[in-house]
Amino acid sequence: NIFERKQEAKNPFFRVVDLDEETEDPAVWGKDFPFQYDGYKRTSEMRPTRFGGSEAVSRVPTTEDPRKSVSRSKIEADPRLKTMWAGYSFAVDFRERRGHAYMLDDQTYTGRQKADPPGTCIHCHASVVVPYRKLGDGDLMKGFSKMNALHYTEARKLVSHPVSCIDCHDPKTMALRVTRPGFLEGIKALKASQGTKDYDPNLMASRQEMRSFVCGQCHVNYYFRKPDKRLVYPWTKGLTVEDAIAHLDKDKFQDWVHADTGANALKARHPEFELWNQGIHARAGVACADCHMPYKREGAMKISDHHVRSPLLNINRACQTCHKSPEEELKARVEAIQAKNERLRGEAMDAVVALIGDLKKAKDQGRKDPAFAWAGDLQRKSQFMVDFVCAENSEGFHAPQEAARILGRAMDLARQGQIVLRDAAFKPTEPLSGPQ
Amino acid sequence: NIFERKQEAKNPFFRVVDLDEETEDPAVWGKDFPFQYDGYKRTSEMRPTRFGGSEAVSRVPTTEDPRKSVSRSKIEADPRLKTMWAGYSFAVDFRERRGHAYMLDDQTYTGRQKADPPGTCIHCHASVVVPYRKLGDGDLMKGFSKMNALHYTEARKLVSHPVSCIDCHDPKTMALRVTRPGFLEGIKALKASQGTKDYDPNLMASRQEMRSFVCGQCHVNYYFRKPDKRLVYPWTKGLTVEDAIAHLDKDKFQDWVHADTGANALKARHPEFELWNQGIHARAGVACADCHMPYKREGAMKISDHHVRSPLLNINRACQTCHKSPEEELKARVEAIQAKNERLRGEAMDAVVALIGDLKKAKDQGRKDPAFAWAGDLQRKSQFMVDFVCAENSEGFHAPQEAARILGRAMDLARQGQIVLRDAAFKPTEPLSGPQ
Amino acid sequence: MTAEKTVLLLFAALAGAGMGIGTYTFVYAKGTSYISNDPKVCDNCHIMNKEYDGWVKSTHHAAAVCNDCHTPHNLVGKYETKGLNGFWHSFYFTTGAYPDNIQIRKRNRSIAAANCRRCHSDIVHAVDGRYPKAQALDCLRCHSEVGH
Ligand code: HEC
Ligand code: HEC
Ligand code: HEC
Ligand code: HEC
Ligand code: HEC
Ligand code: HEC
Ligand code: HEC
Ligand code: HEC
Ligand code: HEC
Ligand code: HEC
Ligand code: HEC
Ligand code: HEC
Ligand code: HEC
Ligand code: HEC
Ligand SMILES: [Ca+2]
Ligand SMILES: [Ca+2]
Repeated sequence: NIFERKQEAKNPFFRVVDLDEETEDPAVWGKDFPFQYDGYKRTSEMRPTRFGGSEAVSRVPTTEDPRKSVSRSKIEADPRLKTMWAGYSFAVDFRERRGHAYMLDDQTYTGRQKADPPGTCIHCHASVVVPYRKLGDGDLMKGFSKMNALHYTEARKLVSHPVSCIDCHDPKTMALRVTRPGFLEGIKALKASQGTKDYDPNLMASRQEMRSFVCGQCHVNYYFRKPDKRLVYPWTKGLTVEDAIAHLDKDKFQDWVHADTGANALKARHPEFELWNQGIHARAGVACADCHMPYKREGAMKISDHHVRSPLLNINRACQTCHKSPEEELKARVEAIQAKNERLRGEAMDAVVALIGDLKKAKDQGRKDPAFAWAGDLQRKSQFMVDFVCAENSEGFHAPQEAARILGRAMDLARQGQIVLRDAAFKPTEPLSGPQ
Repeated sequence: NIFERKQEAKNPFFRVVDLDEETEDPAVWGKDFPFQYDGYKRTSEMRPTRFGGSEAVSRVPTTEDPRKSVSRSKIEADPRLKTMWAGYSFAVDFRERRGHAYMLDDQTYTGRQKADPPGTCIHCHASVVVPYRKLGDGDLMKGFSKMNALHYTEARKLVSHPVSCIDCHDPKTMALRVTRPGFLEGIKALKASQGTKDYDPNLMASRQEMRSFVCGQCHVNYYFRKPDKRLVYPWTKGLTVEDAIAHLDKDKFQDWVHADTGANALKARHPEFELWNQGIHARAGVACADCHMPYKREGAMKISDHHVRSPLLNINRACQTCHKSPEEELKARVEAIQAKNERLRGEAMDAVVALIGDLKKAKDQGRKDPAFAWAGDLQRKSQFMVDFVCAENSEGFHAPQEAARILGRAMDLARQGQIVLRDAAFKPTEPLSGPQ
Repeated sequence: MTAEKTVLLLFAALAGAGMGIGTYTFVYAKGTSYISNDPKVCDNCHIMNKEYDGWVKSTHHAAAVCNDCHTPHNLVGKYETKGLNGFWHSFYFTTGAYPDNIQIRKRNRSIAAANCRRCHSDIVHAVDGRYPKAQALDCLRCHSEVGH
């Protein structure tokens, strides 16, 4: 192929070291690709936007937690979250996300460590390609299964870096690749449900798809399947919030039993990939990397900005190639969408919190009747829906209509829970389908 | 202004008749502007799209109603609407809108004529500039007031054409103008609430604004203020659905008393202008005329397509000036938004219908307590919200996020009404604020 | 496509008779110089005004003329494309059978995309990358408006 040969001939990067499947340390890759490495390191910078970015909160390092800064606490900013998560580790510590440079430390020192999480967690917070292979005697999938079986503290010793070059790139060709078992299995199940058998993104995805799939390795909603604590992306029915609930109901899964109400509760986690998928940008073929890793000029070449961050800190490159409006206007458009989402999100959370209050009272009164159970199931569902939008990190931007739709449905179901609690003859529009 | 002078210099239209403020008949204008007149006449064509356009249903003309075709009935397609409007003329006859050519006939022969509507109705269904002036001895505003005081059947005799050239154009310069008292007063009140005094669009609006204002003359939500039946656009607080409710609450207005529940109900009407205003296109300065009257090549000239219709019947001209995607893809994008909206709208309507069912039972039981009143007020509000989106004619496209937000709020309030009916101790999040 | 083929046959016949409308327009639109590189040639058709005006104000005004982007850069391809496009443009122009918002065809789009690399390969070869299926970056996804 002429194109490929030409490309090879004029590879602009002067390879000074040989990279292979053993090269874990990004600094070594950085010798061959200094500009990408520079950007990568800058993910440690913290700058807030109105709803995103990140703001450093200084703290005094201790031996238990040596971090000099953390990001803002979300549960202190909105105590309704503590009500929603009563009895679960998220009610103890939950903060705003920040740059990739922090992912390993933030996981190691989160207050949620008190819950003794499994080694499975590491999947998305460290460079795991080399460690998984080592642990699995050369077999990545085997290593994954083995690490899942460890306690976090043990697994932690096997990894050394936040997500790194080798996790997204083939060291020989630098082509993008997906290395995460969770994503490989999840997308396979999704495609199977759509009629495509044995889907393998590394062989079958277009390059443009890969520019989102590498992020979808981690920025997705997940659960730890029981009893093996395997990391699963609940995509067998599709990617919408209803599809996730249907999957989890079928698997009779709950993350925890709600402390106030006894409901079999679910936790939604950062479904950026799923929500983006419902939006107009995904439909128009715009990938995560287009906005979060836009091209950047460095000397005589263009490279992908590996300083992954809020696009609102980089509007010119991230948005203006496609949208010719002024920066201020583009920012204002995003913020208008986000402000609407924030307000509705608050109203939806009020509905869920009201249902939880009612259920708590009923539980204290010793109720165990079918109506009570149904109301608990509606808590499970409506709370998961609100959480789906809260946990998603774009404050609605990735798919404004869909986020509003989800919040609307959440209010509908939470209020129906309140009705059925008061009137056993009332038939909610959603069947009781979660585990009992 | 250089631009204008250039335009004048090369005015491509050869004027064969002199137009003035007395020239009511569009056919006469058509002698000077044959292409625009041709388009104007073609608004009698009927072609459906998936959610819009219009489909002809043939009928046998009678002396009472000589129409050969009507458009599809909306209340037969979705009988929940009859429940929502029980006791109001809309439950008798309500159809899909169709082209401008039909506006006068469809109003003259609608089943809603049984309610003996006032002459006020004519404001948006006929060419009124000449008739208003005639009736007001040269004063348009006075003529408007006088016609409002007549019965429809009398007023009808004073008009002869659907909306016509003189309603939107200055006959000398052909510049756009706003002639509708309802809009002039409405926009003035709106601007006053935002700090601009004595706003007059004909003096102060930009040309691009006028390209939407001429449509906003009629494609808006309105009510007939009591006791004078003056046509008012409830914009004193702003253009959102909550703003409209706040205005109507303050005016202690109701359209009718709901037959099943006794609630002081409100009817929302075609708020295209208001919903568009909340969307990304309005924010980006895209006017109604850009999509519904796009430029069109006629020989060596470019003219505005006066065949006002669904842009989905005209995608190349209406959308592809700005969006380079293929026609089929653009259509699919719109339909994806609309399908989501349709589904959520159904769910919201179910919530309102459920509340109506509960209220009816309570009323039949003779309830008159404060909780019953509050639930009725929540019917008033939630029903108006759902109606706001149902009555809007783009099936959510003009502002997808806002439409979904409104429907979500509607479900929240309707379900709260059901709760308070069952539990007088429950405090809904919205105060009882409508008339009692 | 089939309509185009029918028309093509028709025109082949007319051209044979030496009096096609295409030829007429070709001359009328000063088409003898269609083969030149002067953008004014394209602008002979008012239909091309929008692009011409855009090009005059564009970053590429001093860098590339229409043909730099819209014809392939090997001699045969160039005149083949010009011939084809010239014929069709004349045909559509004369019959008026073209959309108000002209859409670039697939073939012409990939010609334009290839031309970006002709001038900018140095700056983009870092991001072009090497993929199993040689999936080249689509420049026009982000830069469709550079020419006009
Ligand atoms: C069209 C551009 C665009 C695309 C495509 C896109 N995003 Fe975003 N993303 C944004 C914007 C804008 C924000 C809001 C940033 C803010 O509020 O500061 C955001 C926010 C985020 C955040 C939170 C960032 C922060 O500063 O806290 C994450 C994480 C994220 N996106 C991940 C993704 C992933 C993963 C994908 C693909 C599945 C994706 N995005 C696709 C534009 C985009
Ligand atoms: C191996 C897992 C993993 C992969 C792969 C990954 N991320 Fe992340 N990302 C994270 C984690 C974990 C965090 C939160 C780190 C923290 O808060 O300490 C994060 C944070 C972010 C943030 C927030 C930055 C801020 O300032 O708030 C953005 C934006 C983001 N990621 C986008 C992306 C994009 C785009 C991609 C793909 C090009 C991607 N991520 C790939 C795990 C991953
Ligand atoms: C499927 C991928 C994935 C898995 C598995 C995962 N995380 Fe994360 N984690 C992320 C991403 C992506 C972010 C950044 C987005 C966000 O914060 O919402 C994040 C953020 C965090 C943060 C910073 C924000 C916060 O929540 O305070 C902590 C701490 C964290 N994870 C801990 C954990 C722990 C503990 C586990 C295991 C129980 C775990 N993670 C498992 C992907 C994952
Ligand atoms: C979270 C995923 C991720 C990580 C981690 C990552 N990259 Fe990339 N990288 C990308 C994406 C996405 C592209 C764009 C690839 C494309 O479009 O084909 C890219 C492209 C590149 C390219 C091709 C040229 C360019 O800039 O587009 C090089 C070289 C590169 N990365 C080097 C590195 C190095 C060195 C590291 C570690 C310091 C690294 N990458 C870490 C996602 C990542
Ligand atoms: C590679 C192209 C591309 C990039 C990069 C891109 N967009 Fe878009 N954007 C689109 C397309 C395509 C649409 C759909 C409308 C259209 O066809 O023009 C769209 C739609 C939008 C909309 C309206 C949709 C809605 O959800 O209301 C907003 C707002 C928007 N983009 C903002 C942004 C911002 C902010 C960024 C940068 C963070 C960005 N876009 C980056 C191509 C892009
Ligand atoms: C960006 C383009 C755009 C703008 C701007 C716009 N519309 Fe629309 N409008 C649409 C589309 C698309 C539909 C859906 C048509 C369909 O479903 O067939 C629609 C539907 C309608 C309908 C129903 C048409 C039918 O076929 O039944 C009316 C009436 C309408 N719009 C009026 C307005 C008014 C008044 C404004 C300005 C206040 C406006 N529109 C602004 C694109 C637009
Ligand atoms: C004088 C009042 C008035 C004005 C001004 C007006 N309309 Fe209408 N419009 C109507 C009425 C009434 C109907 C419904 C007619 C019927 O169903 O018989 C209608 C119908 C429509 C339809 C539906 C066509 C179909 O096929 O379903 C569209 C689209 C529309 N108008 C757009 C516009 C636009 C755009 C403007 C401004 C350029 C505008 N209208 C100005 C009163 C008006
Ligand atoms: C403020 C402007 C306005 C006023 C006042 C108004 N209309 Fe309309 N009417 C419209 C517009 C715009 C449409 C097209 C949009 C639609 O049908 O939703 C319409 C559509 C209609 C239709 C066709 C669709 C249907 O509803 O069956 C009828 C019939 C009608 N109006 C009757 C009336 C009657 C009777 C009155 C007075 C009681 C009235 N109109 C007052 C603007 C108005
Ligand atoms: C519902 C409003 C409306 C009606 C009724 C209407 N027009 Fe227009 N007309 C417009 C709009 C909007 C424009 C665009 C004006 C602009 O951009 O300045 C326009 C533009 C024109 C122009 C300027 C050239 C062009 O095509 O842009 C002429 C001439 C014209 N109309 C003639 C007529 C004639 C003749 C009639 C009656 C047969 C008529 N109009 C009825 C709204 C209307
Ligand atoms: C005069 C310019 C213009 C016209 C005409 C126009 N649009 Fe847009 N459209 C925009 C702009 C600007 C945005 C916002 C995103 C951006 O900046 O590109 C947008 C956004 C969109 C979006 C994404 C926003 C959303 O609500 O999800 C869709 C879909 C869309 N347009 C469809 C259409 C269709 C269909 C038509 C024709 C009926 C149309 N547009 C006509 C300029 C236009
Ligand atoms: C004889 C009049 C005329 C001349 C001279 C002319 N064009 Fe065109 N051009 C047209 C017409 C008519 C169309 C629309 C054809 C269609 O797409 O239906 C068109 C379409 C195009 C298209 C998009 C359609 C496609 O086939 O991809 C391109 C690109 C283009 N012209 C470039 C040029 C260039 C470059 C020149 C000068 C070398 C030029 N044109 C000279 C009349 C002309
Ligand atoms: C720098 C490169 C470049 C130059 C110079 C250039 N064009 Fe283009 N042209 C393009 C690209 C790229 C497209 C496709 C745009 C798209 O996909 O939306 C295009 C599309 C077109 C089209 C199709 C309609 C459209 O706007 O998409 C026409 C017609 C056209 N060009 C004519 C011309 C004419 C005439 C000139 C000289 C005055 C010219 N071009 C100069 C790159 C160029
Ligand atoms: C004949 C050579 C030539 C061709 C063909 C060409 N360019 Fe360029 N381009 C240039 C030169 C020279 C400049 C520098 C112009 C300047 O900065 O004044 C430039 C500047 C640019 C820029 C930076 C300025 C801007 O507008 O943002 C971009 C991006 C670009 N070109 C993209 C493209 C794309 C995409 C294509 C193909 C559709 C293309 N070029 C075709 C020569 C060319
Ligand atoms: C995903 C979006 C995207 C794609 C695809 C893309 N570019 Fe770019 N391009 C950009 C961005 C963003 C910049 C601005 C970089 C900066 O300002 O640092 C840019 C800058 C450029 C520049 C100007 C650099 C300068 O500052 O002078 C050229 C030339 C260019 N691109 C050519 C191309 C060519 C050729 C292709 C196809 C091989 C291409 N681009 C594909 C987004 C893109
Ligand atoms: Ca952040
Ligand atoms: Ca219609």
